[in-house]
Amino acid sequence: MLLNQFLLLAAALFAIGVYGVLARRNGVLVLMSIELILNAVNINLVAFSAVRETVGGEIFALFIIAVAAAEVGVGLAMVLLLYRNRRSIDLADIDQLRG
Amino acid sequence: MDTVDDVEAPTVDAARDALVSTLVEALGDGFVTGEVHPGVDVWVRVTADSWLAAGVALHDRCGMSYFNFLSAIDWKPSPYGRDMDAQVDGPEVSEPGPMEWGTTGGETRFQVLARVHDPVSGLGITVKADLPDDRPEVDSWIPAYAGADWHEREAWEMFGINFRGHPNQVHLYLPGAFEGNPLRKDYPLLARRIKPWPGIVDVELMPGDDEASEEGDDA
Amino acid sequence: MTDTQQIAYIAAQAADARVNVELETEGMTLNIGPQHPATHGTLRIIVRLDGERVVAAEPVMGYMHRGYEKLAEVRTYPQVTTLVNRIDWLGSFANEVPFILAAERLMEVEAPPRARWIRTALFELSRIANVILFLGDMAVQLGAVTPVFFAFRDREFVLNQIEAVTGGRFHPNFDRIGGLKDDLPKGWIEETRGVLARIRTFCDEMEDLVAGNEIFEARTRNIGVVPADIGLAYGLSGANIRASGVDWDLRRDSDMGLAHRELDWKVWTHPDGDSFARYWVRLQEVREACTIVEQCLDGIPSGPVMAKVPRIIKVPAGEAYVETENPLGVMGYYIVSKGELVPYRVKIRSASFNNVSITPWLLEGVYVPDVISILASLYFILGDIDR
Amino acid sequence: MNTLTLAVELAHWQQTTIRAVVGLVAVLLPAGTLVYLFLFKMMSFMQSRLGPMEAGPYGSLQLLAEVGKFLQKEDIVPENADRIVFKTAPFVVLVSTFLLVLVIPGGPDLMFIDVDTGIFLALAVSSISVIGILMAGWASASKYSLLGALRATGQLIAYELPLVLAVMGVVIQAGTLNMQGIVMAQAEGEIFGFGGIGSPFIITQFLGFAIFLIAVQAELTQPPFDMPIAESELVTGYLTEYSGMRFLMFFIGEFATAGIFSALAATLFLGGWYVPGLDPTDNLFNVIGPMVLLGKIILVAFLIFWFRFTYPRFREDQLQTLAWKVLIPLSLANIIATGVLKVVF
Amino acid sequence: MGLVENGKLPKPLTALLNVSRKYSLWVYQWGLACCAIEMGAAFASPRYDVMRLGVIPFPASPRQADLVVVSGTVTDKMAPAVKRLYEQMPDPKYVISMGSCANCGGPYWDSYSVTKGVDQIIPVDVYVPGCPPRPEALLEGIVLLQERIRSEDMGERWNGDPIVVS
Amino acid sequence: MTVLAALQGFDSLMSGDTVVAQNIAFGILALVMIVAALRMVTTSNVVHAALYLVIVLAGVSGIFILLGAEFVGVTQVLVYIGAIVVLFLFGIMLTRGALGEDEEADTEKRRMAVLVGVLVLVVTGGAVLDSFGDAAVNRAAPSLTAEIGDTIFSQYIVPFEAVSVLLLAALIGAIVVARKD
Amino acid sequence: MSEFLRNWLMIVVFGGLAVVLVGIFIGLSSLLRPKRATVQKVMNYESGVDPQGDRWSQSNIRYYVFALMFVLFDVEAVFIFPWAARLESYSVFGLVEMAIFIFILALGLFYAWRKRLLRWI
Repeated sequence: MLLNQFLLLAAALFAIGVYGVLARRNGVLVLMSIELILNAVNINLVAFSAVRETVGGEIFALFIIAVAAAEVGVGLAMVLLLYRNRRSIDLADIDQLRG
Repeated sequence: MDTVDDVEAPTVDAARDALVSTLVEALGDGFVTGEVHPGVDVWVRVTADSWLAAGVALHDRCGMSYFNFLSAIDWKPSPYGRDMDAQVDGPEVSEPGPMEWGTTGGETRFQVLARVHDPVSGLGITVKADLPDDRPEVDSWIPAYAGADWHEREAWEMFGINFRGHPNQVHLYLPGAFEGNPLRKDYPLLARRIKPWPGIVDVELMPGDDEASEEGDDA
Repeated sequence: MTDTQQIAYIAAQAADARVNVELETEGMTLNIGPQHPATHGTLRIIVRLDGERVVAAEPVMGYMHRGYEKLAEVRTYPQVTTLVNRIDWLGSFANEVPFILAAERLMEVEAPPRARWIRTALFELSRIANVILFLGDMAVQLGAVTPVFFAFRDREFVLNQIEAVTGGRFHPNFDRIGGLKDDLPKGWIEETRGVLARIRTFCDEMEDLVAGNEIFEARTRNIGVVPADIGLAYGLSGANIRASGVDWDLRRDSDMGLAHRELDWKVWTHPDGDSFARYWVRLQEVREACTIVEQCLDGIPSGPVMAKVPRIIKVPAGEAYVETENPLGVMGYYIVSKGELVPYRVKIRSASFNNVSITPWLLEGVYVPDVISILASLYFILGDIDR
Repeated sequence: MNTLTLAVELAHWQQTTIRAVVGLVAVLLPAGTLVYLFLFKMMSFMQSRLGPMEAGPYGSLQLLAEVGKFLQKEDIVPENADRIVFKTAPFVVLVSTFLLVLVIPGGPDLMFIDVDTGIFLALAVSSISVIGILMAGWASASKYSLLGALRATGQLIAYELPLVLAVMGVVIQAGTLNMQGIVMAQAEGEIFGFGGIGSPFIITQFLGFAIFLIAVQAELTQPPFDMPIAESELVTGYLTEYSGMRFLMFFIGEFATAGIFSALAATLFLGGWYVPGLDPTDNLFNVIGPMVLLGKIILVAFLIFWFRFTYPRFREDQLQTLAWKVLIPLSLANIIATGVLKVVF
Repeated sequence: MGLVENGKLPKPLTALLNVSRKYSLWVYQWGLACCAIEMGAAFASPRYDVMRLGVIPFPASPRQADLVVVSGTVTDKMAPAVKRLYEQMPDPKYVISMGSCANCGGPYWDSYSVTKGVDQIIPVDVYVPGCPPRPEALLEGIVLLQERIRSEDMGERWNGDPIVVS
Repeated sequence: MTVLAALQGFDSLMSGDTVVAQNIAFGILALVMIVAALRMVTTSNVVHAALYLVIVLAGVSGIFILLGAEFVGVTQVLVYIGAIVVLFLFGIMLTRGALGEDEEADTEKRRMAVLVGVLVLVVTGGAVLDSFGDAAVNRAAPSLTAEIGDTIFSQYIVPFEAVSVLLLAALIGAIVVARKD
Repeated sequence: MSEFLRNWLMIVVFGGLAVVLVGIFIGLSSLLRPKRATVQKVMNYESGVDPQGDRWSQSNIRYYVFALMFVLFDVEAVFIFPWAARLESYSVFGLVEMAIFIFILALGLFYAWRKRLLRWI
């Protein structure tokens, strides 16, 4: 297996995630797309780790998973707050929250 | 033969008499009549207008904190005659007989009655009120006894009596589309109009009656 | 419940309510019934929920409404007992008694002493047959499947005894105006003693298995608290009101026309008014019923079981209301007679109707699982609600 | 790795096939045994009844009748339901069950897989079933289902934690995540110098065992933790709309999972396939190991079902209180305590 | 698809399927009136123990049930619900009408609110008479139903004439 | 017998011996993941999106295994599939409005997004191809849990503790946010 | 590495096995079972009456807090596992580090506890 395979796969997931973040207005879906991006990063880290035959990358992947958990937790809480205040989770409405 | 007469029945019932006099005092003109069966029970009749006042007085002044039931009686006999032996009557409608009232009498077709208790002394009292014929309605008892809610719905459904101030006067038992007030005497039991009542012969042997004395059995 | 407990409970509830307001979300409507394992048949309760908290509960009845009051107007007096047997179908014999007593009062007939004592024994036996099913069923509603099997097992013995006397295991139709249909069969008294011993064992079993279970206590203590005044205003009766601390039992406090006042027994009350109290009071009442039946068995006087009454029963005109302390609570019949073969009007005051009428008040603010335990602890029978 | 010694002459595909067949048996046999032995017979005996008697001797063919019946039953998909998700949900639940059985060793050489992460893998795949349940409840579009699924999820996640944390004590003592390693540690270990019975962790980790069993009970949604499918409240919870074969799949999944969790508990705390007094590397265990394990499974399952038939159910908030305020702090304390003891001794 | 429905199944297999249906009748917990208690006694009382016959009273919802015992008075208000709950059971399904009320209205034959017989709204396989029938009678009814299932031809059930109960 | 022979032929594949087998596995995984990811960002039903996310995450876990990172792979299942997806599903079920169809994003926005996505893909892909032309992954042995533990508790002890603080902060933050009116 | 991957292939096989088993059962059943959908039959079950209200009804937001806590503790468990397996070699140092780790996360639990959020419903 070539390293490139994994990196390209990660790049594809990353691109799809970017598309999701930009195109969707549903807050939950945007968060899911962010998860895609984080996973793409994880694939990269583990792949590099495998190439170098160390575990450093894997441990970073673990940390990223932990960070992702925290991120989803806070992110969803914000989406819920948005929903409670506006009865909608369309991120386009967020503008109106300013000021 | 034992009858209640043999039991030492008090001829004066102070507690129940006091109850009646309290009500007389509380209701004034609203009080129509009262009847005490010493040692057994007590009835009073009030006017429809002081119906709620009677409830409040019973609850607050007589210690009758226990709500027993609320219902009504239709005193106008059935136009179908005696429903019991329907095969005699056939489907034709006859002019109902004259109205006869029971204890404490009455004046109109519908009489609403309620019964409350005093859990401490154990006394109970039945309160009645005559409702106007043209417009059978009366105040709701819910302010006095919260438990009257469902009983009034039942009375509304079964007799078509309107309770003023009832928050939710809708069908209780019957489907929403049901028409008529089943417990009014002029509400026919259709099955009986089609088919005679099979249980018309209703005599059964009593213990002690021997077979020999059977010949006199009739329907 | 002591005052401090009460205050702590109220405080906890209030704090809870506050948090719920902060986290407010939209509600949903849930139908419990008419077909639902929790409703003992066909009661339907529409609950509006916020999360799992009940905002409003609206019982819908009538799925079992069979029109007793109308039908009683077209049945002769002896035929009416056949109908009223089926109101509270678990303790059928007890249903007949107040009706017969009311008719007797109007006819000014009194049953002979032996009949009164046998009535009392059967009355209490049907209480046992009724309430022990509750003792098992309450556990089922809370998720423990086994106790109800024990209840059904031991109930069979009681039914056997009732059947031995009346010939009917379920709906005896044994009571007559002026007495009873028959005398006791031979050997019945001894057999019944054995059954009572069994029932006492069953009660001990339930006390261990159900009332003594920590989870059962956690599920029922301080749940569905009925204060005495509210309970009285709604007309709760029987064990439901005695569990709220009201010391009132018609068997002792009024002359029902049965032999209870000549016997030595105790009325149990419980100060808490919660689901557990209702269970506990019923458990004690079964034991007390055993005591009553035993004393009846010891003291049944000899003599006839039937007074002289006319062959064709026409009840004199008049009105009478008689109520007795039935297994489910106070059951009364308001009979209006016009001196005919049939009653002019029979108002049936059934215990469960009043007992359940408190549910909209009681269920407000509780959680869905508590709806079940509260309903179960109120112990109603559909026939007794809907009639 | 010594997994292959028994089957050394077989090609890989043959081994794979054999393992697949054995896996089927390992999932279905305990499931069937538990249903018949406990759900039908033991429950009936506890209630002084007989249970199924007519289908086969002592009702032993009852299970076949059930399967045959469910095969013919109509499969109803409610019109409001999300059809695809509704139909996929039983697959997800059973996949979780089948993956769970993988890590359990049946003898010194009898293993489906021998992975480094062992018990960690088992706990991870067991959490997949949550998704299946949420799918089932959500897709049914019924209130009972949704409420049941929410409760089920709340419960499963709350008790997943004590489950995971209770295992930690065992891992600390055994010094490995590998299931075979854990069995070996129990077989070869000794308690304060006494090695006569090995060192089944139920003795040293009794708290862990208790927490594990309680959590298993909750994970299986059995009384006293059966609120998600509480009959008297939510009809059958997330299963309310399922009929026919799909319902049977959930049913099988439930009891297979019960069997496998019992096997996990037996392996982690009771020494798995090992019986004291024999050499754990003896080839004999490759023969009697699975039977010993099945015996221990039945022992643990007996405990589980005993509670199931006797206890009333908790209320949802009491259950959560138990998990978050009692079991999780306890198991965290257990970890630290075990760690301290391990380091000190 | 629907081999049974088209009657394309070989005989021995049909027999096997019939036997399995016979011994696995999941009946759902639903009582209507007085008879429900006698039904409960048949289900739950150790003396009768209907589970011996393979009648399993587990399911609480109609979706998993094969058999419904209509135990008691069906009122006009309840009738639509009875009908719907019957409809919501998956095929093949069976109905036992238990007690006089469910059979014909029983003692409430002249009531204004009682449906005179549940067979007016759903097809009934076995009638059990009595008011209420003793649990033994219900057991007998179940055995009769099992005999019928044993010799049933499913193709006929789906495509043949409506079933007439003898 | 021919079937047997054919199976024999597959044997080397199934045994995981050859790089070919790994490549096939990778191919399948990658295909499934990309399709699922695409469906996820385009489906209009949010719950379906979450379920597609499960497939992607399982695929990622498979990729980790393929790379010999067993512990991370299992963690992926435990945390992502077992926990984070559940969190998502909870979030979805608590926001009723989102359960129906997602509002149609304006095509303008969508077109822009596609453009950016493709751009990102081209740039990163090009960079990757350019920098790691033919570096091969052929790990001799999978990484063991013990190694991971050892490394965390020697080199990465500070980030390890930091993670706990981060999680605490996230919990408190989420509670504060969710409760605030 | 190949031994390792072969092990993991079994996981795929078993997952497939489950799918195939369910598929076979349901497929077999679809051969035998009748299909007789009626309007009432495919209606949602609601105790025998018409379904009322919104079908996608949702519940209290507090459930979310539980899910969140679960996620965080799950992450914690991930870090405890490798520690537990190798505790002997980390000795006191590892023990202290982990005690701090657990303590900090337990703080979160207590925070939620204090805020009265650990109350389902």
